[in-house]
Amino acid sequence: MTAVTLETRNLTKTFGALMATTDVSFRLEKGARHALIGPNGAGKTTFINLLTGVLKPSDGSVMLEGKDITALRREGRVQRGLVRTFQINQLFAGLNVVESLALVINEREGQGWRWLKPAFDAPGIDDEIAGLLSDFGLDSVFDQPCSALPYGKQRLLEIALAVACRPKVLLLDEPAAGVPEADRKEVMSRLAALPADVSILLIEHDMDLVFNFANRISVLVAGALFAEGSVEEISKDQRVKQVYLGGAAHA
Amino acid sequence: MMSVREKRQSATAEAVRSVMKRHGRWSRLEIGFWLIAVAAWFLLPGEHLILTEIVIFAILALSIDLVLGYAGIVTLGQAAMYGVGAYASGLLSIHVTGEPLTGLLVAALAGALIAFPTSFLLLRGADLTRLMVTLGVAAVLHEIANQASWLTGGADGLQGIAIDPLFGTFEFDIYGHTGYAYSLVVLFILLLLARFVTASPFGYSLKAIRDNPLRASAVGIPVKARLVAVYTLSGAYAGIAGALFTQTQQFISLDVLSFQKSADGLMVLVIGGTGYLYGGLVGALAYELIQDALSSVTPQYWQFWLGALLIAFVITGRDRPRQLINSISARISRPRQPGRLDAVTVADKGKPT
Amino acid sequence: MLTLLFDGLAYGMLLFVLSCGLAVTLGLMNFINLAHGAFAMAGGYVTVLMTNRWGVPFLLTLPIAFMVTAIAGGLLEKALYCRLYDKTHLDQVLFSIGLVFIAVAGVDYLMGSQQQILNLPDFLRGRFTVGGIGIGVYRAFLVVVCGLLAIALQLILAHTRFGSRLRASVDDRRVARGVGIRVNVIFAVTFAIGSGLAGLGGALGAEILGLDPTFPLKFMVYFLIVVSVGGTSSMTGPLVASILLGVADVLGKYYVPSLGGFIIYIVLVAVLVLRPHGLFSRAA
Amino acid sequence: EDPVKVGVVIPLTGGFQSNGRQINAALKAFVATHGEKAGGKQVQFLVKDDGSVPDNALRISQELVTNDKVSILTGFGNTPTALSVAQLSKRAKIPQVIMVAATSSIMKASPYMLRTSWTIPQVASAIGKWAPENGAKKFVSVVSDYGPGKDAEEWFAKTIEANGGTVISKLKVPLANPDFAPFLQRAADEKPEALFVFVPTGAGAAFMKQFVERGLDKSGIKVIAMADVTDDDLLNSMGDPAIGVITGGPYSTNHDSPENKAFVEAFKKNNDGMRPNMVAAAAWDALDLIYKTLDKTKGEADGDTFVEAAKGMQIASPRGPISIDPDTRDIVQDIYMRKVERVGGELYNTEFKTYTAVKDPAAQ
Amino acid sequence: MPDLLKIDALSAGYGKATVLHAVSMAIEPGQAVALLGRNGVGKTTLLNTLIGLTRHHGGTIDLDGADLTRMAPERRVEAGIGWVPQERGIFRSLTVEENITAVARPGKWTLAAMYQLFPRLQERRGNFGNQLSGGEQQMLSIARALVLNPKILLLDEPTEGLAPIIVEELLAAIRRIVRDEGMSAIIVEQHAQQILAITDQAIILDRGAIAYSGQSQALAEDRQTLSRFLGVGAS
Ligand SMILES: Nc1ncnc2c1ncn2[C@@H]1O[C@H](COP(=O)(O)OP(=O)(O)OP(=O)(O)O)[C@@H](O)[C@H]1O
Ligand SMILES: Nc1ncnc2c1ncn2[C@@H]1O[C@H](COP(=O)(O)OP(=O)(O)OP(=O)(O)O)[C@@H](O)[C@H]1O
Ligand SMILES: [Mg+2]
Ligand SMILES: [Mg+2]
Repeated sequence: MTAVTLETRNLTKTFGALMATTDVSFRLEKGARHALIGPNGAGKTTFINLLTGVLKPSDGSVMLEGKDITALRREGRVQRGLVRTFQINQLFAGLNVVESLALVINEREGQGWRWLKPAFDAPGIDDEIAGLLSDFGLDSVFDQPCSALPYGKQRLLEIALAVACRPKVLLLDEPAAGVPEADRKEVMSRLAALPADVSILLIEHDMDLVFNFANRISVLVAGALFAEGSVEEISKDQRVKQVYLGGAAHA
Repeated sequence: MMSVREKRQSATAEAVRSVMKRHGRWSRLEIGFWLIAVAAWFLLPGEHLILTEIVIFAILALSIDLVLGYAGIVTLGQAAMYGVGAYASGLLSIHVTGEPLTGLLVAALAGALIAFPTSFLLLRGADLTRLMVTLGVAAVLHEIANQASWLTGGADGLQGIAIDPLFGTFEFDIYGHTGYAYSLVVLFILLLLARFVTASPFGYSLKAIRDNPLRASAVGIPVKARLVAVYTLSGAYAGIAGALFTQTQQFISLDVLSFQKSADGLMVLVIGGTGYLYGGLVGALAYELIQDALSSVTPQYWQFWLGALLIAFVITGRDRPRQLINSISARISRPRQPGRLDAVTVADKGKPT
Repeated sequence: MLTLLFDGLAYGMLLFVLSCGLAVTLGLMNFINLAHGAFAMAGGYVTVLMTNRWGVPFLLTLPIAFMVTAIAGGLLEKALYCRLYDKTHLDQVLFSIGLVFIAVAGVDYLMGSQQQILNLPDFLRGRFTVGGIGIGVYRAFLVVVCGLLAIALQLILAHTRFGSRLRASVDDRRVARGVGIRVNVIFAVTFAIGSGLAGLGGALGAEILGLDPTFPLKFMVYFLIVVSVGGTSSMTGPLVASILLGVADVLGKYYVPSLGGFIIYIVLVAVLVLRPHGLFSRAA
Repeated sequence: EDPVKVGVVIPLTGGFQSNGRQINAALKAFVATHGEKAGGKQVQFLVKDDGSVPDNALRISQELVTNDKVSILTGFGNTPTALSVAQLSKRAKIPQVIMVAATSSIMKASPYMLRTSWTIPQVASAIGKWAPENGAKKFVSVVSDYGPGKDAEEWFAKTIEANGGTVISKLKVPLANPDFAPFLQRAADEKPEALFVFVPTGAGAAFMKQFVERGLDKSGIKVIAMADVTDDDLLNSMGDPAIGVITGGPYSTNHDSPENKAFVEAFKKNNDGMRPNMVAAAAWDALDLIYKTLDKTKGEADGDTFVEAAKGMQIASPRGPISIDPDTRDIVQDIYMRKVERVGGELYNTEFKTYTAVKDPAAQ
Repeated sequence: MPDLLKIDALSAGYGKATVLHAVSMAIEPGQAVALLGRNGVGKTTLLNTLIGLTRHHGGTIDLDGADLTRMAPERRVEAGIGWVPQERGIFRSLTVEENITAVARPGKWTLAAMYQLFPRLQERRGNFGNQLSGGEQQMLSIARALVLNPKILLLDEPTEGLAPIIVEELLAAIRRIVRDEGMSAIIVEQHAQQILAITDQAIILDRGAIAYSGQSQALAEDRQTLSRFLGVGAS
């Protein structure tokens, strides 16, 4: 039996009259490579926002490794290993790539309150940064401010920042958006190469990536879980084809 | 044997190290600046009064820079902490002791004590909200000081402040000789501390919050707690500035708590540039000297020309002086900085062929 | 008591008419224009000069004050303000403070530093009684004019294409131009209207608030308070905020005169702590 | 030979700029009529703007003393600026001649301070004496909430109670107060016979206007005020609402004396027809005091000598005879009760009763 | 047929830096062009230059006989350009409906037609711009460009973030619009094969210059070029 790292129970979110998330009970297993797909506006991003504490649920709860984290603040969830990336890049515009990564690493190591010690002299931090830079193809732009990076590089940094948090659960909201086809595989293979005990939930509209990466898929439609199954099952599911996949299943 | 990938990675690590080393290093321009400030004590004895005022102004602006330039909180209420620091040290000298260093400490504490609860009011809301909340808090304190005239002397100012000689030896003279040396040393210490703070993990987390609070919290930074911390620290800075004012002038009026004071502090900081600690210094120096010169040429209408200068300054680009400083300091210190060259070679190496 | 409420309402309306121009430039255009009071002052001086020196009827001077300041605002926009939309709020603050300094010193030079005192026509003076409530004629006049103005502004901004184009331009100037919105024209017109409203406010307010060269500095904070308490997304916000502040101020000063100076700031801080985006705001 | 340098620290900008303007104009007129020599020495004036801010006043005064080597400081458009410089005057032994600041207590702050303006208690107590004798006993006082305002309230109440009247309610108006409506309403609701009013110049006009607009003039409530409310500078443009207002004060532009005629004429001639008010008269007298004292000391301006010589000095001022009290260094002068009237098409404060040689009651 | 859009030796960039180097191309009415290239080669910059949001360094742009080279962006829109920015650029304080009506110009493409094309938008008509999902924003951005009733559409990665079934519909719609209505289009895309299937011409940019230009169909089969400039299909 595999352990469940992340679980939601009857999670619900309403925006006025709109039910953006409807009674979702979802489980993410340890080490899972799980994809969440669904039509535009189905509530995938909202779901991630609920998991990470950006939005407060109207009802239901979120459990991380058996503990109820529904009331926990965002940063508390991150410190417990629940990390996300954003659909639209969220970078530190005034900092350069190295500084951005360094501050994330410092924070992860619990150094964030040290206020008299230089930020860059934690042992091994330089090697770790260098590793991240080359993994995500950022070594050619390492001292450029984030705001001046080309879009594709920004996208890569977006992911690198999350990976630098050493997550237990990584929530990826369309990580490949804007990354050119050629580099997508590399990004995804880098993500796939994360330690096996890291559980990953991927939101993506590129079915090539989803089918290659995930071993389990959930389909969200109109805020509610619509189907769940293996890649095989979902790609063959007629109902899923109808509402979401269209002809892409056999791509 | 190292693989190509490993080689590349170790070259990158080397470059990263050199970028990191650049941080927190004293530039020659900076050193020169301090040498000139010290030299001014010997060479310009007639200007010590205005220099003291500039230094105090600069500390006030520095305290604003900590919250604005590093944490992105705009404030129009720094006078609250400045004024409370000023009154605290003044009252201390009247009722307890006139020893100046104790006064500074008490004022720092008083400033922090005001800033801490205020900071919770600033955690939500955008620029305008923060401007107005800080302004409101300062205005309320101003009014309290006005009403409590039994304690503060009200609108007439606090009378009877007597500051002991510094270390029991150096009297605060009317020429400002002691005052300037004293304030300059305090400024130096505060700036040194601020340099450490801004180059620390804490400092970088502030910059992250300034640039993108949403992401900052998503990488585990406790945004609210950090903002409270830095606002409190800045309150202590402002309190010290207020105490220096009291001690060097031996007089306080309600103006230490006025909107004007907050606005001036913000203005000189913005003139000098935010986010590099020296902005307040540069701004205070420029602003005071220009105002002084203008008002001795035309005591009645100097504001007109000051206004025209401000407009011209903004239109031509406020970061010009900053760029100038950067380019000068780059030119001065280039031979000492091989990091940049490394970076270029690595960048070339980094390209897949 | 009712008289007091009415006084508060009138005072609030006065705050509104003075601030609604700023609600346009700051609230809608997102430009921190601290020089708003300078335009109000200009309107005030236009009215005072024309009524007192040239004997122009007061009511006629109001539209003239609006026009003159609107044109001045439009010209300044074209010459200077338009270069600052892309810059940071701090630049805008610095720039508009510069303008205030120039305005203060300039008016001082041209008109002298003394208070200007407006002579109202007889039919706007005095007071009348309705159901036992004493009402000042001029205050009643203010309430009517400002009420109409508030309704007109709200209709224009919320329900016209001009309003949505303006908001679009403020959201993203670059993209707005790229989808065919004449951002420059829209901004210039809006800015001129905002300045004109300030001028009108100054003209109407000179009677009660007085008028001297320090006007822009003296009242700057009040304008900002109204706009920030009201929220920046509509005209109803500043209207309600003005009335709230006006009534709170008047009642507070009547019943607890010793708290006189605090009230407006306490309302400010309380509102902003509870509702950081003001009383009325769209989803943040 | 070295000239005698006089630093003139005045508010040319900021909240009190109208005072600075009057002083500056008086200085111009004075130098034009009296020349630049006194006690056989050249007198040189250095005019500085303190922006109505005490910190500035102090710093500027320090620089005037340490860098420009002035021997006399004068000016000071309000109490806080005067007080801020008192320490300096004391420590550096520099005569500080006050032209405006009117709070009674400031004279204690430095032994080198001299005053040619007036004190609030001087005026307020005269009003307090006059009012009950003339049928107004039940008062509400409305004063601005700052030092001088509190002084006025206190001394008015003190004297009127000693003379059989009462102050049934004491209202303080914030200095930055755009609308008097609530205070006026409150005052009216207390149903007094008269209001005692002290607000700074400028605010006075707004106050009177709103008083009339509220119909209080017709309700039989009188206004008896400190001279600031019907400041000569503004009186003309205040128009009808001001007519009939009774004030107490040290000087009126139409004071009937040859000295005053000469003063007003010189003032207007040198300042494009501007009308002098009591600040101008006080500034003029301060300059006169400085000149006369220098004449007496033969140009010696050292603090102790100068102040000693100034004590007891008697001057035929435009406002009438004045002298410097040798004990308090404060001014002794006539205080007038006046009434606003239209004279030859212009509004003036016409004097109708004189209290002669009034000392500052607070100092006794 | 005369060219609808003609670009000659166009150079442009940001500030002093030149990103595009002497790009020339021509598009006929009713033609769709795929614009391909790796990250950062200047695809977006080319579109931004056509709409007038970069600094012009040299060359000319001509649309249907009108010289756009020095025109302000808003005038270019009047001259017939519809633009879908890469970052979508939805006006956040306008509702979905206002986003469309604020810019609409008279023509065949109306609000109603947009609601028909993207029913989702109709469901969310009252939401403000910042209350939309990523895909909804993308739809809105495309709708906003169509209601300008332009002669040529500039689409910067229009399928990004859309569900596969919507992508299919959208691409079919673009094809229809181009074929049947005579509207031209330049489409920047990451998915080469998908886009080559519905376009006539293809252009590959490399470091700000045109590296390849030809028939879409030919390129779709030219695995070598594709892998050389786009890095796809090589593995
Ligand atoms: N603040 C809000 N107020 C009202 N409605 C909202 C708000 N935020 C999102 N919505 C609506 O909730 C629905 C779910 O949005 P969400 O962003 O979760 O979709 P999604 O599944 O991520 O879609 P996409 O694939 O397009 O990114 C959408 O229809 C959106 O319009
Ligand atoms: N606003 C800007 N200021 C300065 N340089 C920029 C700016 N935007 C883009 N650049 C630079 O111009 C070059 C081309 O960028 P552009 O965005 O046009 O590429 P692209 O082909 O659209 O890439 P992507 O596939 O990432 O969208 C890049 O090197 C980028 O760094
Ligand atoms: Mg989404
Ligand atoms: Mg692009």
